[in-house]
Amino acid sequence: MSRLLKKRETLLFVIIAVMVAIFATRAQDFATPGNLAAIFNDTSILIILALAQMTVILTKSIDLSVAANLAFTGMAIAMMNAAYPDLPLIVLILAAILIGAFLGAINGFLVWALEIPPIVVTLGTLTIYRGMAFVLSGGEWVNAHQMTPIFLNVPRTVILGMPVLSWAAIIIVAIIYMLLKYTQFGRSTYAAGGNATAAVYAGIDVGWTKFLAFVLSGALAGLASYLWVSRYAVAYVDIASGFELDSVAACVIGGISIAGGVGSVIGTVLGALFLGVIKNALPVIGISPFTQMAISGTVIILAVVFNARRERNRGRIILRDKAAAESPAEVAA
Amino acid sequence: MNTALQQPVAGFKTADAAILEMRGISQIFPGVKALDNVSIALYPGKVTALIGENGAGKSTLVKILTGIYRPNEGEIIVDGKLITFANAQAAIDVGVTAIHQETVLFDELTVGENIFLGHAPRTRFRTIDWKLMNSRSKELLHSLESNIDPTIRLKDLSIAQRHLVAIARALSIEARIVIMDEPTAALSRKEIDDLFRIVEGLKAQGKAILFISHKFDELYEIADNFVVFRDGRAVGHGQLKETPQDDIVRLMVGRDVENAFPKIDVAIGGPVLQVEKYCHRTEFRDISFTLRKGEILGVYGLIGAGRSELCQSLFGITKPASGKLRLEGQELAIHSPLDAIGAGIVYVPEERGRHGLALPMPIYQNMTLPSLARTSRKGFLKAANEFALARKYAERLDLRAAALSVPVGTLSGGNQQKVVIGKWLATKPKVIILDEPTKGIDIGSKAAVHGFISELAAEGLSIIMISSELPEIIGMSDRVLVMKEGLMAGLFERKDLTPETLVRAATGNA
Amino acid sequence: MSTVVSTPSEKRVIPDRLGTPFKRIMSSWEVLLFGVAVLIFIFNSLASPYFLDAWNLSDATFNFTEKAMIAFAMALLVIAGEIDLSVAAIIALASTAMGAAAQVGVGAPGLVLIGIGVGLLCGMFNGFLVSVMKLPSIVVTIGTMSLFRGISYIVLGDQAYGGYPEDFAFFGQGYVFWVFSFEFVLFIALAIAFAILLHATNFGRQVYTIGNNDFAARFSGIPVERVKFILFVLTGVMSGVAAVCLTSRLGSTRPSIAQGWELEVVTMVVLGGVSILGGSGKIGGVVIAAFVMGLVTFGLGLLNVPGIVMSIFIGLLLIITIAIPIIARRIKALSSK
Amino acid sequence: KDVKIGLVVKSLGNGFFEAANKGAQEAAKELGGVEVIYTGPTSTTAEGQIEVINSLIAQGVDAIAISANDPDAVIPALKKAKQRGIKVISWDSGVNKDGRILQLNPSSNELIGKMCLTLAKDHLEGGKGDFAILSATTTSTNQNIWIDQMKKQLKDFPGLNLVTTVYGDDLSDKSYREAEALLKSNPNVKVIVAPTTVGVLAASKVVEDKGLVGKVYVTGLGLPSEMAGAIKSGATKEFAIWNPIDLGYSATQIAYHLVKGDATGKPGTEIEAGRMGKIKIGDNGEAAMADPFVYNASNIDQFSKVF
Ligand SMILES: Nc1ncnc2c1ncn2[C@@H]1O[C@H](COP(=O)(O)OP(=O)(O)OP(=O)(O)O)[C@@H](O)[C@H]1O
Ligand SMILES: Nc1ncnc2c1ncn2[C@@H]1O[C@H](COP(=O)(O)OP(=O)(O)OP(=O)(O)O)[C@@H](O)[C@H]1O
Ligand SMILES: [Mg+2]
Ligand SMILES: [Mg+2]
Repeated sequence: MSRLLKKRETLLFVIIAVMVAIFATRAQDFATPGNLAAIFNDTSILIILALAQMTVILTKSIDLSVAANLAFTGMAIAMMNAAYPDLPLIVLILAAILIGAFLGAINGFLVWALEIPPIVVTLGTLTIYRGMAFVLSGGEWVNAHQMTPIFLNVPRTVILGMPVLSWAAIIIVAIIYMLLKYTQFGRSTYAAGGNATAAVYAGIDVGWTKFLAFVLSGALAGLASYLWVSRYAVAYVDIASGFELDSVAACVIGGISIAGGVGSVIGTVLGALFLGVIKNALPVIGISPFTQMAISGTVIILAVVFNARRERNRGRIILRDKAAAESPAEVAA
Repeated sequence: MNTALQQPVAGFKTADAAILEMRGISQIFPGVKALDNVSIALYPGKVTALIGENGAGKSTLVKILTGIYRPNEGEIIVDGKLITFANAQAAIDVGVTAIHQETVLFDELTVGENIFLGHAPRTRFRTIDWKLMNSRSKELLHSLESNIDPTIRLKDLSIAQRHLVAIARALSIEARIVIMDEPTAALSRKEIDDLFRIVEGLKAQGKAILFISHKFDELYEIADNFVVFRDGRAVGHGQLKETPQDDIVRLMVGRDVENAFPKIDVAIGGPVLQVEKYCHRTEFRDISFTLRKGEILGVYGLIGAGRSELCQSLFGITKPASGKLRLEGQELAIHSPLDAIGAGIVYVPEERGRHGLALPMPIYQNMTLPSLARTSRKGFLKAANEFALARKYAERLDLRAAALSVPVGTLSGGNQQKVVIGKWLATKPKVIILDEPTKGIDIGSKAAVHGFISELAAEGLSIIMISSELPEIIGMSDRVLVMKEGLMAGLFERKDLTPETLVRAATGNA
Repeated sequence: MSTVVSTPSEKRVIPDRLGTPFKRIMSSWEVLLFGVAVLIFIFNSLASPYFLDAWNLSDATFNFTEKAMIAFAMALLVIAGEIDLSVAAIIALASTAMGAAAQVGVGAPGLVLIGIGVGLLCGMFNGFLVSVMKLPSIVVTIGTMSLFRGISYIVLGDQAYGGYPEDFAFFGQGYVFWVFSFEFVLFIALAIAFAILLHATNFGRQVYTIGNNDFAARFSGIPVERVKFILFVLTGVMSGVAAVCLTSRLGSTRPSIAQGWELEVVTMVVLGGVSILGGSGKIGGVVIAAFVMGLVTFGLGLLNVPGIVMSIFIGLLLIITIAIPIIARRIKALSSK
Repeated sequence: KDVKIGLVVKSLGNGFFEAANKGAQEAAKELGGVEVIYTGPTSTTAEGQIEVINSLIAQGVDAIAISANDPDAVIPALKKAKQRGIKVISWDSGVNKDGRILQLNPSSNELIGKMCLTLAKDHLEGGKGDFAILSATTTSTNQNIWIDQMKKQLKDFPGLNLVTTVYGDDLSDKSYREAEALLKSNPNVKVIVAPTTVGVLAASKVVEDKGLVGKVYVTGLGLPSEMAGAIKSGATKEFAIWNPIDLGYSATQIAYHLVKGDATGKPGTEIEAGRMGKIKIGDNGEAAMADPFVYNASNIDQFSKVF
């Protein structure tokens, strides 16, 4: 129990709960289940992108191209939908995932095979992918009336009281949780990012793990692109601009270490929800739109400060009694 | 002697065929030939001791056997079949497992995962079975007489506990060949006994074991065969019990040990550095000693005993919680390395690559780093002065390098160490702290470093020398401070220095 | 004793350097990049008849001078192993402060001081968070990026500041002599100043050492935290200087000013051969990279290529120029085997 | 070609400006010997537009017709163009006086403000009730002027009550969220007026998603092609826009005649503009084209194919 309380995730959850409670005093129905579900639904895409980003960050990389990937892939499938309205939706969704994964694989390949630092690679592909979205569309928009009703309606169809969009996020959260916790690849991401040398000693191919993480990130960005385009019923070059930094921010708030190897799915989801709650709450409680940016900046800084406080290097603990005193779990064991 | 080893199996009187043979292995690093055409064989149910000085190439061989390095030449034969290890997993698949010298583990993962990462038990759905993993980890640790909880994170463990985890990890792999690279270095006698019981068990199961240690008593206790490495070459092998220790030592160092340490007797002067009741929150406690002019104070202990931490706090890297420091009678507060350097205390770190040098930068820039204030004018660099200073110490230390502007990283370990020492001598210090000054450097450089240390002492410099090597400690020191688990375990005069007393003090039991 | 310690007779002389200076220079990144720049220049002059014109080229320099000023300081920061993504936001905040001051009648010199002063304060704030609080700079500056620009939004909202004094226009629109604008001359002067700072002073040496090995630097008595703090302050100050030039050039301030510049500045630094992992890079490279990026955008602009397509070129240029030496090294290693 | 005209837009990849370009090319063909260079920055920034202006100056265009991202910031660059003998006009989103010869408003700002209020009134039962504005970025010139006009003319619409103004930054997700929050915190709001396409689209999506069709209406300014979906869903009954094709056409015509010297563009004068007839320049150097046109279910299909 005391261990549960000490966990960052629990604390973040409490903070979010307190925030919701405070907002509820300013806007009566803010804390109603319906509204909270709406906030979750609204944050779904960010959650998916943040999980994509998290997987990459765990391997000690960063993917600044997620949003550009989303823009390109979204444009591509929206155009497919407009041009061939008869294509079944599932084909489009698969196409989105595949195109996204392919773009992710390009990033991954450059990181893996050429060992170019991930930040440089994705800084480059960030502009390239968005530029390609422009080239692909010639700058034209794909508008709602050009998209098929099924393409538009699926994400907001309500199943068991929740829209498909929310379900998509929940399923992705579950899949990524299982993937990271119960598969060899998942554990390899932690190992490769946490201590690359030790990972090599344990027989883990660090470069390959990074490659896979980028492919996964791309695939999730591809899936998110469908959700995005259908939700907002429009595709244009600038969609989701700036989301790469939001996804990083969600990870950072959720306690994912930018140095790799540390972090949890729950943390990331909470980090994304934290941003989601703030973004949704500020307009509702009537905070001037002009102060929102400063507030989110402050929140990010505070989150980083807070996370760092908890993670201070504790040294090697040579003195026996200190070692014992500082790891109560072993005493209990 | 070398040619005799071209047929590796010959020397061993054993009926069994080797499980694993390595033939004509060479491994070249930039600047060093770590292994030069070595051959070695491992037999079922036998413990083979791999013996050699620091830097002889033992760990390099281990890394080749575990698929971490791919040798430049040579072949590995398992069960009569030629094998190439493409990566570490390939070696595990063939049945090779190892306790590596450095604990290469994951701070942020749990103990259980550290033990099973890469070969975790799976459920029916091929997913990782955490429950089974933790319970098997618990059993493994239990067999080592440890009750570490497998669900806590590695970063919460002490050094010795981490070594136990590393051992458990090696044992968790169903292997036929078990390699142990200095597994006992951080363990107390009781823990060593537990380990040896396990080794006996492995022997009984017919596994082949390669055991590396610098402690002869342990080797004679556990090993059947031996191979001796010197300077990257296999220089002898045979049955350990039938070979006297002196012969092995002669093989190891290629000379008689007696005069290996050119200690110059100097008149020891008055106190220079007085340390009183130095304490750190988690690393060490109540350390007191006095260092005198011209004295070499050896600091001995098991790996992880807190020696480096003590010295780093004297140098201002970490903050002590309490205690007093006096330099030449003046009380001194050191908050940063800059303070220490200013006061005349310098520290040659143990991990040259990580703490001592900026490897991609040129030799001369590394050398002048702490002395820039002297070589520059008004904050502007003066290349000519830098080269002059670097040349002075390069020549004094007999540095071998193509030019002063080549990156330090291209030098051999010994020459790198000379650059670090030169860099600190250039600051004209009063006290120099040497942390494992000959770790991992070749024998020629090693003697040069020893000679140099003696000369420095003779010039009136006060020296603190951390070393894990008994011969070095005994051969070089005027007095020896022994540490055990962060505490002071004794301070011995030169006349009382014997391997037995030091080891007894360091491990806390005989 | 069988091992020889050292025999004085075989004392050899170690030369200072290897090879001729010419060979060393020819094999550097800067020469490769310079080649690229020359190629682009030739391509541009062939592709557009308007390119080779003194005034046009002079106008083209405005495309990069302000970003390059920040890039110089950012280069030092990146060499030391840190990064500052808040530079564009600092411009917004500094510009807003200048705008507010101009409204109450502060003159041009005062405005310059305010712009640079705000940059200094922002840099100190970043520096404090990174070197005193020991936080990772990449996330810290993502946070301050929103914070600084956010403050601009709070102050300005949907308004704009105009009404800068006449003589303030000189910094962004004035010419020093013939076609050479004040900005361009300042850019050259800063390039020289930063080259000296990085390559010829103790401070520069410390920056390299920290980037190559933070631990070794600390163990050598370099005040790592202080150096990093100074670098953040320097980057803030340069952002302030850029804010002065940009504000003067635009003659007005909106909170969205210089949006997205941080990535362009980082791109310029990386393209200039500064390793994003720290420890290596030269100011000369950054200067050439500034010209390359300026020439590419201006040249493509003359061909009326849409800006977003230009950014594809810049992205490709970035990845390819980083990849080429790596691939070359691979091929060399393969063929030597 | 003897006349080169640079048509600078706020950003490329925007349907409105693509349509304007259609009109400009039409004018160029009609006039003959005219080359229209359609260009603009990647994102709606003044700095980006200045780079584009510089490259047009370098190409020696004869005229620049700009829809500005910032009414002040582009002025120094445009002044430089003027010095090099280039005729500068602004259209759509204007540049302040010193930077251009004249400004061609798509319609008069008063009219647009009035139109928005009328649309709001028409959607409200009995023409009375609460409405809110969802704008683009806080710095968009046009939108800010129109919002100002709406506020000024509110007194002419008794019973209309402007509850709040929010900003969606012309980003779909932000506009969506702002609209959602707006409806949540102001349940009395029955109409959202969004004088920008991204805004109308996002708001009508919210109305649709929340099942508020028929209870809350969205209206404002948008392109028929982009708005067709919203009309179909019933979230919007009608909206207005002027014809961007005509706007691009007129801007090109005006620029051409200024270059040819057969018009001065001085306040009070008139300029020939092909099929649009004569355009009169007002005292403040601004000209207005025509009233915004209202689109609804009856004509949307016809126009959504055009622009
Ligand atoms: N990765 C490397 N790069 C360059 N040189 C290396 C590398 N690894 C080892 N060496 C060098 O190879 C030689 C052999 O090192 P090795 O670690 O195998 O010695 P060892 O016998 O295990 O010594 P010890 O008893 O200290 O563990 C040393 O000179 C060392 O400096
Ligand atoms: N977990 C850790 N955190 C920080 N530094 C570490 C850690 N583990 C090892 N080190 C550093 O690595 C170096 C080598 O550590 P090692 O375990 O070999 O102990 P040692 O230094 O030989 O033992 P002693 O502390 O007795 O000198 C030391 O300088 C130590 O400070
Ligand atoms: Mg070893
Ligand atoms: Mg040590």
